[in-house]
Amino acid sequence: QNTKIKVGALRFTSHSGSFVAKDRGYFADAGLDVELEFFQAAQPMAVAIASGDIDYAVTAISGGLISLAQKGAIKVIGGALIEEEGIDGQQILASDAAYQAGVTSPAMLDGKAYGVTQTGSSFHYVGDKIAQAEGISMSFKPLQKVGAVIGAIKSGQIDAWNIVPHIAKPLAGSGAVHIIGAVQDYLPGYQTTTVFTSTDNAENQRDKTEAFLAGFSKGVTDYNSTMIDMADGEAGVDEMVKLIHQYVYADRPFEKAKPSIVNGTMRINEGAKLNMASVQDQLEWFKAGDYVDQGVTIEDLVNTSYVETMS
Amino acid sequence: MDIRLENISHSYDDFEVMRDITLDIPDGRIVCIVGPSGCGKSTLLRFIGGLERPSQGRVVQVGNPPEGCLNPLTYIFQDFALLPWRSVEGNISLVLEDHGIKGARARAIIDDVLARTKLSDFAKALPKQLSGGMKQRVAIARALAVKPAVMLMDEPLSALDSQTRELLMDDLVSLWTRQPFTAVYVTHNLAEAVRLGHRIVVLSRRPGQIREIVELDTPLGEREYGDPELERQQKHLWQLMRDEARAADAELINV
Amino acid sequence: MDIRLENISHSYDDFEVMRDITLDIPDGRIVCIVGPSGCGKSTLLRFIGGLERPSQGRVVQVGNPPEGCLNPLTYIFQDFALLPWRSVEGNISLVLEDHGIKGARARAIIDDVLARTKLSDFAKALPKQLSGGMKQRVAIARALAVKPAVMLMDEPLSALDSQTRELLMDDLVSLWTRQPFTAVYVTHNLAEAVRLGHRIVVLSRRPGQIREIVELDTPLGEREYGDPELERQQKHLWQLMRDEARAADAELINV
Amino acid sequence: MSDATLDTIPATKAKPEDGTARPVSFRGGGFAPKPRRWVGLVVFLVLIAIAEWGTRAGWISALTLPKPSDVLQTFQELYASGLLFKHLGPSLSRLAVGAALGVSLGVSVGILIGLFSYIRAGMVPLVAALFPIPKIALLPLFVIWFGIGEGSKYALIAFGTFTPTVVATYGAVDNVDRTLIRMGQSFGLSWFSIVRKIVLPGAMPGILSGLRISLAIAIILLVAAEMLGAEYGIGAYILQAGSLYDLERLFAGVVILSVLGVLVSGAIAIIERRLLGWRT
Amino acid sequence: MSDATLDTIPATKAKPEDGTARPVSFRGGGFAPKPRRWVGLVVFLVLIAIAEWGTRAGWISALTLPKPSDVLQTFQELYASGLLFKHLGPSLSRLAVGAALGVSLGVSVGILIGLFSYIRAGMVPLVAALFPIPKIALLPLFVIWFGIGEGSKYALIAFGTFTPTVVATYGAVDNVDRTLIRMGQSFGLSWFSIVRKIVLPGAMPGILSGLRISLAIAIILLVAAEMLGAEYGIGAYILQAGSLYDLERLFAGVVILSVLGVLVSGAIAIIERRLLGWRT
Ligand SMILES: Nc1ncnc2c1ncn2[C@@H]1O[C@H](COP(=O)(O)OP(=O)(O)OP(=O)(O)O)[C@@H](O)[C@H]1O
Ligand SMILES: Nc1ncnc2c1ncn2[C@@H]1O[C@H](COP(=O)(O)OP(=O)(O)OP(=O)(O)O)[C@@H](O)[C@H]1O
Ligand SMILES: [Mg+2]
Ligand SMILES: [Mg+2]
Repeated sequence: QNTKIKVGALRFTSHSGSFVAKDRGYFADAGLDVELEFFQAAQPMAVAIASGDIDYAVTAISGGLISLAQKGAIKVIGGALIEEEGIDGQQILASDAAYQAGVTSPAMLDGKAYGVTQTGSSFHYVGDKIAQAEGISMSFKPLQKVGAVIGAIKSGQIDAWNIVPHIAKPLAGSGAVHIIGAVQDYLPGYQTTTVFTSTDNAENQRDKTEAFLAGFSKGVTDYNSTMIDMADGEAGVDEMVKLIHQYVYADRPFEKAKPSIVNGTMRINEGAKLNMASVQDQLEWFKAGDYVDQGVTIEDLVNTSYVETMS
Repeated sequence: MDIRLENISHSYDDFEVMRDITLDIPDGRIVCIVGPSGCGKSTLLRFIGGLERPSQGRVVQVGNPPEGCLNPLTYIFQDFALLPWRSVEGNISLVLEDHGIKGARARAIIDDVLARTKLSDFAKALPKQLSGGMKQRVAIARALAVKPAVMLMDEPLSALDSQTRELLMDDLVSLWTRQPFTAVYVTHNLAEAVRLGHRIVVLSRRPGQIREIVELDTPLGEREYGDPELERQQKHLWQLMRDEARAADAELINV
Repeated sequence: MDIRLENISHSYDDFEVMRDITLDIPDGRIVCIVGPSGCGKSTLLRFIGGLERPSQGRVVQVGNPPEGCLNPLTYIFQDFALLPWRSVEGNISLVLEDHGIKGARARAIIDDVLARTKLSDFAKALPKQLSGGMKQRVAIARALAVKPAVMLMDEPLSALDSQTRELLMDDLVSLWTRQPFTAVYVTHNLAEAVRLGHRIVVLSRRPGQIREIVELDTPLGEREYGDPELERQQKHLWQLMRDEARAADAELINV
Repeated sequence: MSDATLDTIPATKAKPEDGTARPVSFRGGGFAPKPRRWVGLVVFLVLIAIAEWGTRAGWISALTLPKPSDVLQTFQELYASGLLFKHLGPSLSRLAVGAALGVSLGVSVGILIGLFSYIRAGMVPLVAALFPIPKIALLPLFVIWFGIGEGSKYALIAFGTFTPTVVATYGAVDNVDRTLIRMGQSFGLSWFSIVRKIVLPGAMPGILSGLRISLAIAIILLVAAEMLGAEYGIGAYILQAGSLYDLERLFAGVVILSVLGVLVSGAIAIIERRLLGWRT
Repeated sequence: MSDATLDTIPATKAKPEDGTARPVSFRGGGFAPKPRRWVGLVVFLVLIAIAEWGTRAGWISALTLPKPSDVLQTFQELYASGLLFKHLGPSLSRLAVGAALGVSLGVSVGILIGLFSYIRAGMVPLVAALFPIPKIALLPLFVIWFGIGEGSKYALIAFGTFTPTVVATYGAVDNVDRTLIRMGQSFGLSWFSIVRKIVLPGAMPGILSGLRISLAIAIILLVAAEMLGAEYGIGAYILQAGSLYDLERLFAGVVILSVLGVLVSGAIAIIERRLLGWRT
């Protein structure tokens, strides 16, 4: 009898690791009976891990996540999406108005408005890092919902934003916004998303957690090799897109969904490797901004005993 | 100014309310209309005041309203129809404002009508502070303020208890004796009719038709509480109406 | 069963409503209580029915209620107090249900009281379909259903128009003649008092005190609409009350 | 119609010659709007036509409003794919369970508040303090308190419908005609009989009209509730469309909620006609 | 108090010997809750004390509820740092402007609906369809329509208060005593005089009681409005606290909104007492 677990996911391409592992039976092979729980936003996913409603999930590091980790509720156990040179990562966008006014690279964003979902969100982190690197200052507009940010940048009410490629590319294609840079130029090796679980799972249920990571990693490997390394050619891509289409853009016809899914391709860390340097940097940034308690340590946040770390 | 009703009939959709009513309301007299519930008394009064139009027939006014008359056909309602958010004087000034009468002129009129209705001490009171009898006095004062040619009264006393009713009848009689006014007075109450009416029109049950017109010759001032001649008239009217009233009362209302 | 009121006084906080009222209500007679507005008539009736407690004095019942009496002291209210969501028979069965009377026994009682109040055809009607007079008849039927020892009536006819009032007075008289009941009948209306009362208690203006008790010996069945002797009594009562009524009417109400 | 009175000539204005007879002038009518059913439909059609025209002609930008015809097509696709019912099913059951919980609890508490002094004194300020709390602010807490399953969705909707129902119910109990209650007491009815046979039916009109508002709020809260880990559901569908700035789907979802609201309000009207036929 | 009647003995039960005199038994009272002011305060204090005890003793986990004392401390810090007013200022001005817009528009439209048949027929279904639309679902659109500045915040609050105000207002106009209007006509008052002097004051009680609901909704919508690019504001403060899962600040913010709601409702009560002193 397989152990029943629940895995949280968003209907985004970046969660393909879990989709593939479930669909191709890798979780089952690892002795897990996985049920996917879908969320509309990343933040409730962290809370749901804390409340014990789900066991594992993948999301960006946010103030809320660190807060919950400090309360002893959750732990990061591995890495997922990462910015890697040579592969399309998160794009920096400028609104058409700003672009026409001469903002053609992030360096020209001085004094401009940068869209974020919340103060102390990962967007804020990225924007602030860009500003620091360029030695400029920007104002950050909290708009809560990705949709609201899209609306704001399309109508030129904010000047810039960063977002994953599967959203960035079609937006740029429509001509309403322009890509003016890539996040990886500023934050090489940025650990965009991490795998995390409850402290109880991480500390007391080692077998289960290892089994999950094993299954998940297999899914990630499949995904990377098919979509990025093109190991199985176009046919392989088609098959993979079909698999993902069951979970993402399910209500659109396949033809419409495919470009979006392909556009969204980003590398996910093999073996859920975790870039500790990036995590450490993010934690320091949150502390510096006073978005989280000053007493949080990297040990509160991460359990490094599961996966290989890089630094 | 006289009022003449010419062959008035009326139906609401298919619901016949009154049939062929012809009636004269001579200047300076009080005409009482009595009849069982639902026979169309209030409707008839609305026709006279121009608030509604009959299906057939017409209401005409013969002659001109007297000098200074602001609103020839003026109502006094059963439920007083005072604006609860205005004081006694505010309620009276309401009907003057639209005629451009303000300030000292309005003041003079208001003081005059309040004095005539013995309300001078209550000018600043709100309706909620007044008993029913006082409220109806305010309504009468308001009607007097526009110097009406004809007063149209729809059961003006029936919301009052019977003692207050007696008091107000006395007041109406003394108002009329000092300065006769024309009035159409709708009531259920035969005692009121014989006390105040120069002419009493008895309507039949719905569809309302004129059954009888009784003329009373005793001058208003001489009619007294419990006058035997009036009692006799009242008894006669009650015999006319009794069975119709019973039948009207036992009718189911469609709602 | 007699009722005796012993030295009843009452104040609401510092507001004195009545003072030292002592009164006997003998079995089988109708006692009318008249008095100007606000003199405490309704309050007194609430004391008799046990719905409120006087500050001083007490109400006692002397002797036992008759056999089969479900609710010795039974009210009939001015505004009928029918449940609008129950039909005529539902309103009557309401007061039987709590005594465990259901099914055929209830049916028999309901049919009996409806017949006595001439309502048999209206058993299924809702209150909204009935005229005021019919509604009060239903309330009377409901009161009869519990075989009361004493009926407590608070201006039962004052919400009705005067023609319906006449009709219902006749009905009450015929009910009483067939089977005499004890009643305390509060009213403003002196005509009602002299028509229905064996004993008429006149209260003064607030604080209510007994001013006079008038005994009427004419049997109820022989009192007629417009009876000269009754008119005389009525006139006498009116003279007693007139000034007090006027003063009571002109009082400002504190709200 | 109020419109009709504008042309009325006051009776005083005209001054005919002495002795002549002239009809009394009409000055009544108005201030009583009459139903004109088709106008509502026409307004909707005109608005939609304008939107269609504007989006087609381009003077309404595609960013501002989707083409109504595209929304319709999205709706058809949603229906054809069977997803419509997959979304509608969970939403309706959440609405039903959540609203049933909130309303039944609200009615009970409202009646207790209406009847007992101490409960009133204790609960009324509490309800007043709970009312202005935005439910979306509490979302993170709801996850901890009730989990991400159906529990938290029911709880959110129940919480949102609870407060307005309480307020409407105790208002309705306060408005029950006291003479009816005195009547019940005067016939020696027991306390429970009075509550069951007089207070409850008497408060029913007020409770039902409160239900209109509560249920509208329940529909509004559906979106907030489905922020919490909902896979299917109209709210989840709208949120997802919003996060992708997919206006066609956003509008299709909003139209569904709107229709749902109109249907619920119609259903209450029917219940009112059934249950409250005794009202004049 | 309703509580008092439970011990009443029906008058029929006791059967004294023949000829004896005994007092009539009392069976009235009750069903009229009396104010007991201090109870509300006690309930609040007890609830807070329990929360404090539980969080200190540990049987309420820190994830579930913050310590009330910590919330108080957060609040003090907020006050001491001057940030309280930095947050309160923009929120209050958004509330004021948004609610003023929505309410004044709502009252105007409501009155037009109350007076004119065609406007009624056209607008009522529209309002009914707008009511159940959740404002948060429209956030992305509001960004396009009204920008991310103050405009969209005003618009969202205005939109949220508009519909309930319209419904309350035309209900109130419908309930204005028609005999008063007929009275106005019978004295030859002009249409505008009737509307201004009779319809408007007569509808005022209904409009004000609708305002209670509208303003509570405005406060609730503050959080939604401040989702749109607000740096300061109680709503923004709550949202940020929520996303950082900082329960102390979340509760501090919620308490502020709750107090705001109670204050607004108190203010309306005062206005009612002033303006509607004429009611019995
Ligand atoms: N606007 C209306 N539409 C339809 N029917 C009406 C309307 N107004 C009155 N009626 C009906 O017309 C009949 C006569 O009404 P009206 O009010 O004139 O009677 P009434 O003699 O004044 O009765 P009451 O003595 O009860 O005041 C009644 O049956 C009433 O139901
Ligand atoms: N519950 C109460 N609290 C305070 N005052 C009251 C209460 N009930 C009655 N009153 C006052 O007591 C006085 C007597 O009231 P009651 O209703 O008994 O008079 P009434 O003689 O029946 O008057 P009416 O003829 O107008 O019916 C009135 O002034 C009234 O305002
Ligand atoms: Mg009438
Ligand atoms: Mg009374």
